[in-house]
Amino acid sequence: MVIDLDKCTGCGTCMVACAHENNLSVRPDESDIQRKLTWMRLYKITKDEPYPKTEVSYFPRPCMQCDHHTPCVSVCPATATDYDINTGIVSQIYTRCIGCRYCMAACPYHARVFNWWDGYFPRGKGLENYLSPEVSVRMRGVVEKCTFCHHRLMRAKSKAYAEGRRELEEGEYVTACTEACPAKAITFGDLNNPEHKVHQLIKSPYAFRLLERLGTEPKVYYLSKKDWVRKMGDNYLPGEFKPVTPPKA
Amino acid sequence: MFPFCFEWKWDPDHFIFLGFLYLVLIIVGTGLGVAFLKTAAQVLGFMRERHFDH
Amino acid sequence: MGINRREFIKLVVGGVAGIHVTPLPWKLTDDIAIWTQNWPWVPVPERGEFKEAKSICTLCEGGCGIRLRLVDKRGVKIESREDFPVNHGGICPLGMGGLQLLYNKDMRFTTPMKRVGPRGEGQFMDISWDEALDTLIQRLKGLRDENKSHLLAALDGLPWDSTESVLVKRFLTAFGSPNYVRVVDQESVDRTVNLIMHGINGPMGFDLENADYVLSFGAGLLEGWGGSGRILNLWGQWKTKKAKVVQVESRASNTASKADRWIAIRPGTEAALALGIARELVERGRYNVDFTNEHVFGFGDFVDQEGRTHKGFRSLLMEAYKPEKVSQITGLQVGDIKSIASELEAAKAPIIIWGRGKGELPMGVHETMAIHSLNVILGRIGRPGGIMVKTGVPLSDLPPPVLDERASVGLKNAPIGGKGLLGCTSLYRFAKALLESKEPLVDTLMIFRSDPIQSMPSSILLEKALKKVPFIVSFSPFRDDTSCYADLVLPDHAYLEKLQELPAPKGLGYSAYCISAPVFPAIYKTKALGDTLIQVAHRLGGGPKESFAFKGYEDVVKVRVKGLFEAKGSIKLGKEPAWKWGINVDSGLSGDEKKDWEGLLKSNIWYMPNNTNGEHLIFPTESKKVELFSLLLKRNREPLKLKGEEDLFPQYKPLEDGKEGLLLIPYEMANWSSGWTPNPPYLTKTIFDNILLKQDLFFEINPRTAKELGLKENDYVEVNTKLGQIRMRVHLFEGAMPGVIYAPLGFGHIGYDEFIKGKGVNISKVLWSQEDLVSGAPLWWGTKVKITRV
Amino acid sequence: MQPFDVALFPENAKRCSLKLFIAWTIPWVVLLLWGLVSAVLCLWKGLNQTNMTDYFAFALWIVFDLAVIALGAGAFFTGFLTYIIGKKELKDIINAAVLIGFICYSGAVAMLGIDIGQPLRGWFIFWHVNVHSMLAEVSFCITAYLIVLLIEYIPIILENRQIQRVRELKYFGNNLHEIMAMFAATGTFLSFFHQGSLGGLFGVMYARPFDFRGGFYVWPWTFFLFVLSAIAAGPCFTILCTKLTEFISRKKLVPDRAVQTLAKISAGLTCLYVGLKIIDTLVWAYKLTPKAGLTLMDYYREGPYGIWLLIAEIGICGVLPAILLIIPKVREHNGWLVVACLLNCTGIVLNRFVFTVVSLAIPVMPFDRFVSYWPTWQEWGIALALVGYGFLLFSLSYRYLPLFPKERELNP
Repeated sequence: MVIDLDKCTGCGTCMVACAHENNLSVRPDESDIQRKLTWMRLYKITKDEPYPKTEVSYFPRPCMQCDHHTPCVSVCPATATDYDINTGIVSQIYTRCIGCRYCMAACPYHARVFNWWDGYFPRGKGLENYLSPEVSVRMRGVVEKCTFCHHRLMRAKSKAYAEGRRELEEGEYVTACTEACPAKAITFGDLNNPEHKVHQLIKSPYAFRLLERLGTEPKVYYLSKKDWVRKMGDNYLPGEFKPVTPPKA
Repeated sequence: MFPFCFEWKWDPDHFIFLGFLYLVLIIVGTGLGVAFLKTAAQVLGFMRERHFDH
Repeated sequence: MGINRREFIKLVVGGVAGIHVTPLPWKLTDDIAIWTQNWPWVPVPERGEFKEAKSICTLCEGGCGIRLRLVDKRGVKIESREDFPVNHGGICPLGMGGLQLLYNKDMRFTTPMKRVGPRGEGQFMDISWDEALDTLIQRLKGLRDENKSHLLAALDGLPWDSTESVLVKRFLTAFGSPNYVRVVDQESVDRTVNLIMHGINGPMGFDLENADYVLSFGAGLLEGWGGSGRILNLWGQWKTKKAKVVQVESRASNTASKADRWIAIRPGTEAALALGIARELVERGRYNVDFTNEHVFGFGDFVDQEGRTHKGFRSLLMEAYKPEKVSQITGLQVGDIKSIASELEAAKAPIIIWGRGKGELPMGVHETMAIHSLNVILGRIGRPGGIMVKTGVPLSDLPPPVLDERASVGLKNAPIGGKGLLGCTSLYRFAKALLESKEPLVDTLMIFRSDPIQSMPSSILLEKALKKVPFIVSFSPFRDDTSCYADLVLPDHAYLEKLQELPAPKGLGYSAYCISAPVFPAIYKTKALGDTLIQVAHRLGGGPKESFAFKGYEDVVKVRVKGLFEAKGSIKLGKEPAWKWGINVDSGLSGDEKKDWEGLLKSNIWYMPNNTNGEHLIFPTESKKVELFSLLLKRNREPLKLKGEEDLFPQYKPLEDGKEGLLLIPYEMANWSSGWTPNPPYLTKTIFDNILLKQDLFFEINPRTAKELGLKENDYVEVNTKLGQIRMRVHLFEGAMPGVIYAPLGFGHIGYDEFIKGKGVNISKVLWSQEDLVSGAPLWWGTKVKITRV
Repeated sequence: MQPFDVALFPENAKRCSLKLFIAWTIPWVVLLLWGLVSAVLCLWKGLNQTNMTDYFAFALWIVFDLAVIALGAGAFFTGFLTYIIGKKELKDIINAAVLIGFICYSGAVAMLGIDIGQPLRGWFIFWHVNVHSMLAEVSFCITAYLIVLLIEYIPIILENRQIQRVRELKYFGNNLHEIMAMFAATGTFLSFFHQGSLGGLFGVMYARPFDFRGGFYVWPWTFFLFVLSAIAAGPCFTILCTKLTEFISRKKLVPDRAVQTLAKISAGLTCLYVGLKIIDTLVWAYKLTPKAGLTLMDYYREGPYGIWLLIAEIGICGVLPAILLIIPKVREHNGWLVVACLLNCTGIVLNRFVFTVVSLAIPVMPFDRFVSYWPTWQEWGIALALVGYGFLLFSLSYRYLPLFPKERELNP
């Protein structure tokens, strides 16, 4: 996944699309940010300069699907989260999770959220009517996270299989947030497939990943031509950050 | 603990980890068993009670 | 035989050991674990066949096309439509979360209801449709029988020119009341300006798709201005094709930050800047000379029919808007003013747009005219990438209503609060008239799709005015704040449950009419508003019955769309997007009414692309030109209480309610609904904890200003305006202009359900405002506040 | 007059009256009841009863868990010294050490049972084990070690005067005692690994620069530091507990030789630990942290936690007790010994607190913010119940079991 931060408008459609797609529970106190359930989360960043040079920008943060020795997968004692070698997607098995929350402590991106309550669907309120049968509703006491809309991959695969194809075409499987983004800031594809757009995009000098130097090897890349935004993507010692000089035409 | 779940794949770390685990459990189990058997033997009179002091 | 202690112990130990040899404990443990995975109170979504339906979103007036993923008859997800020319694949968070509004029972009126608690508490009792209709008709009949039909008033928040709106107005006329009231929002102001300057009583359109330079005076393009789905999508396109966006705004909003350039202006002085830029262009001679000469009235000095010489717009600019002075008013550098002028000069297809936040909150008419005058002198009217003034839709008119005697008597009364230029009363004026009058002016007030208690500036005044209305009827499908004051509720279907239409999606640069058949059957015991009105009219008998000689709402719509089929236009979505100029479209019309109706419902849109045949350059004003000197205003000088001749020109008018204190400016967000539409709970997930944390709402303040006042992050403070007091918390934000505090709109609801009720406070309520003389809109950006820490 | 329950006392032991004893237990029972109510609430309604959040995934309970497990290390280490190394003098204190260990471990396991979101599925850790997880190692070792501790504690229970009358139980106790060295060895092995793994738990979180340490094979340095700090502070806690018992019962219970042996060993270990910890901190501060793009002070930029925490942990509660303990004159002085032990134990609790709470409170992403947390009464209830449980079980054991073999000898 590649997210163009300069195109991202911070509108939050990705969050709502994700919530709808994945049957996220919603509670009356959803304004309690530290316990709200959201797989995709927007972070607002502010350029640290006095008015009127201030700027804001956003980091939409899905699960980074870390590649190398995935921080959360390696620590889960009950194998409730797993790394798929074929797709590189980090899965979460809710019915196996015991709720020890070690994975949450290990994830520096806060990509994992805990079900402090059972899914909130009070009887007679009609809220359960929009639940999608493709994703199970979570019980309390388990950790959940973005799965890159794994069920959509399954959907696309079964469709391809029915049509007698083995390979998926580009764009056949995209996440709900990719599809929803009104500014088309999110591009989704196979990073390893040279024909996919994402493969090209990550070669840009403006491409970077969140907390790259920790070595988690996220599969979510960000693009921004603004130095200050790129600098926000990782921790740097004074003088360590190197601005990108635009390539000469 | 046992390779019953569907995605289970054996790897050497399992042998090391579970090997040690079973070793410990066997030692503890054997110890307990020995104490039980000895007691049984003593109670039933097959073995003479030893004086124990601490 | 007794069991001694030893045996008992043996038994227990043996038993425990024995059980563990059996599979029982293992089985039980496993069962318990399985039980935790299927707790009966965690719902299992029902399975079914996956289907897809196409429709349009009418939660706002943007007219976005949407796709619905259905499982049998349940809607499980809303997605955007790539094939729809309005939003071409864009969708906003509100549209995305619409299903939560549809299904959430506590957020809706599920059946007709009557109030049981005190007004404003929102306590209602279910009643039957028969009882509800009887109550209303009895009351209305009573009014007519006593020849007091003018004591009925209607507050209409339905989209302009929509069939429902037409029916409301028609009902009122046939009934015999002149009191047709609308909330004056920016849409109304734009229409007023369109009428004043171009002589067209219709919507203004912005051909943003074809623009390469967008100069926005406060329009919150990324905060929900225009149709959010369309604009957000355009934003991505602009970035790709490198169109430049310049944002003039005082706060580092999303739009300001993400724009190519941000002009941090003192709030409320946008008109001065626009005129300053205009002066700069005129002085340099870089305005569109041909256009101004040929199509503009009042630019240069002129002599009227009576032989008197009048100063023109040019002289006004030269005298009053010198760069130094504008710089002083706006707080900007002279260089900024000049450089924007240079950028405008260099751009191929510049467009100048305006608005505040989402573009619902009204600006002044003169202010809007001032900003729009830049478009005029640059000749950006009716050009690709410019302002479109003729984007109305050629719907057929209904036969004129039949006025019986009682109606004629009633209509002779003067409308309460006066009739505006657009033929309706401003709610702000209406409310003020009710407050000032000692006698009850209105007996029954009907409210349609409008929540002014939540969204109108100084709504605390309206709250008081509503207390003077003996009987209020709401037709809202949602338990909005204003409906909490209603005595009777006759709920409309929610969107997607009814035949929905939207003539002229907001701000669209070409003529389009969106329509969709119901996607779902009504979930609750609601009734389509159009049908309710027809039914009521029938039962009233007389003129109303004759005026509403339709079988049902759908038939009325069918009558009206005939005009579309007759006009040149298309109901077929082609490969080329509708916003491209001069494209040849296959109309897709067969000439068979039934077939075309079905075709229209299938594509969900009728549209007419712009062409270059020049038709658009004929202006039906008095001078047949674009008027910078308004003859219409001149004619209405007295009723509008306009003073000098400069009031007939675009101009900047300062507005402030005092010198002391900080300025309070509300702001809006794309991910929070601040109008009539309720907020889907999922949207709460997108709100940051420095905007809303649990029940507390935060305002933004510059750290320097905060330091002077001794305020720290998260402090609780009382904010006092002339109209009242609210309690908020402090968020330090470098992007806030020193001396100004910014608070979000759309919070502090008294209606709806547990998800939004009581979250934060309602800023609109205490915003001080002044009446705009021309439109009757509340001008609200001069609210001064005093802050005390608690 | 003899107390009512004199028949249950160890032979010839003097104990207070039953009334006084019951009065003494009241506060502990209250704490236990408070904990019980909290536990029921947490199990019934879920973890929303706590103030934990998605930021504070680990909180008060984990701090308590780690702290008591570290403090309970006296059990395995004393066992190791007694049975494997053959420090005979420690036989006089081993029972108390085992009991403290048992209290700490059983309490910790009970607390963990409440701390996980799905206690009924807790056994999935064993069933679907991920052997690469430090937490899996911890759970296996703790569970196994708890069994060992139980086996070590059972003979002490069986030494109760009334139980000794039952022949089978007496024999069984004796037999267990005979092979205790084997259990002690197993326990040492288990303990070594889980004490280490608890440290590893944090050290392996390579995406959290505050915690991450390099290491040896799969074990980060925190693994060894945790083991070392546990065996350095564990004996100190054992000493503290016996001193407290002596103070309350106003009797001398343990010969000085045993206490001094423990103190001496602890002194050496504390010095070693503090030394290594300082090296570790320096490497962490000057090598690992800059590698992640941070400076040491970045960790202490926001919130209530400042650099003072580091000074308190390593200086006041590390170096100071190490110095106090290493000087024979000081450690032979009763008061100073207690002070040193107290500081040492505080140091280890502080260390566990830092690793749990501070590391989670510090944001890693540059745009993330510091969040604060304060436990609810339910959380306090469960944590304090552990204290109540400890006092209660220790008091009962002291009253009815020959916890201190030399008691009679020292109090003729």
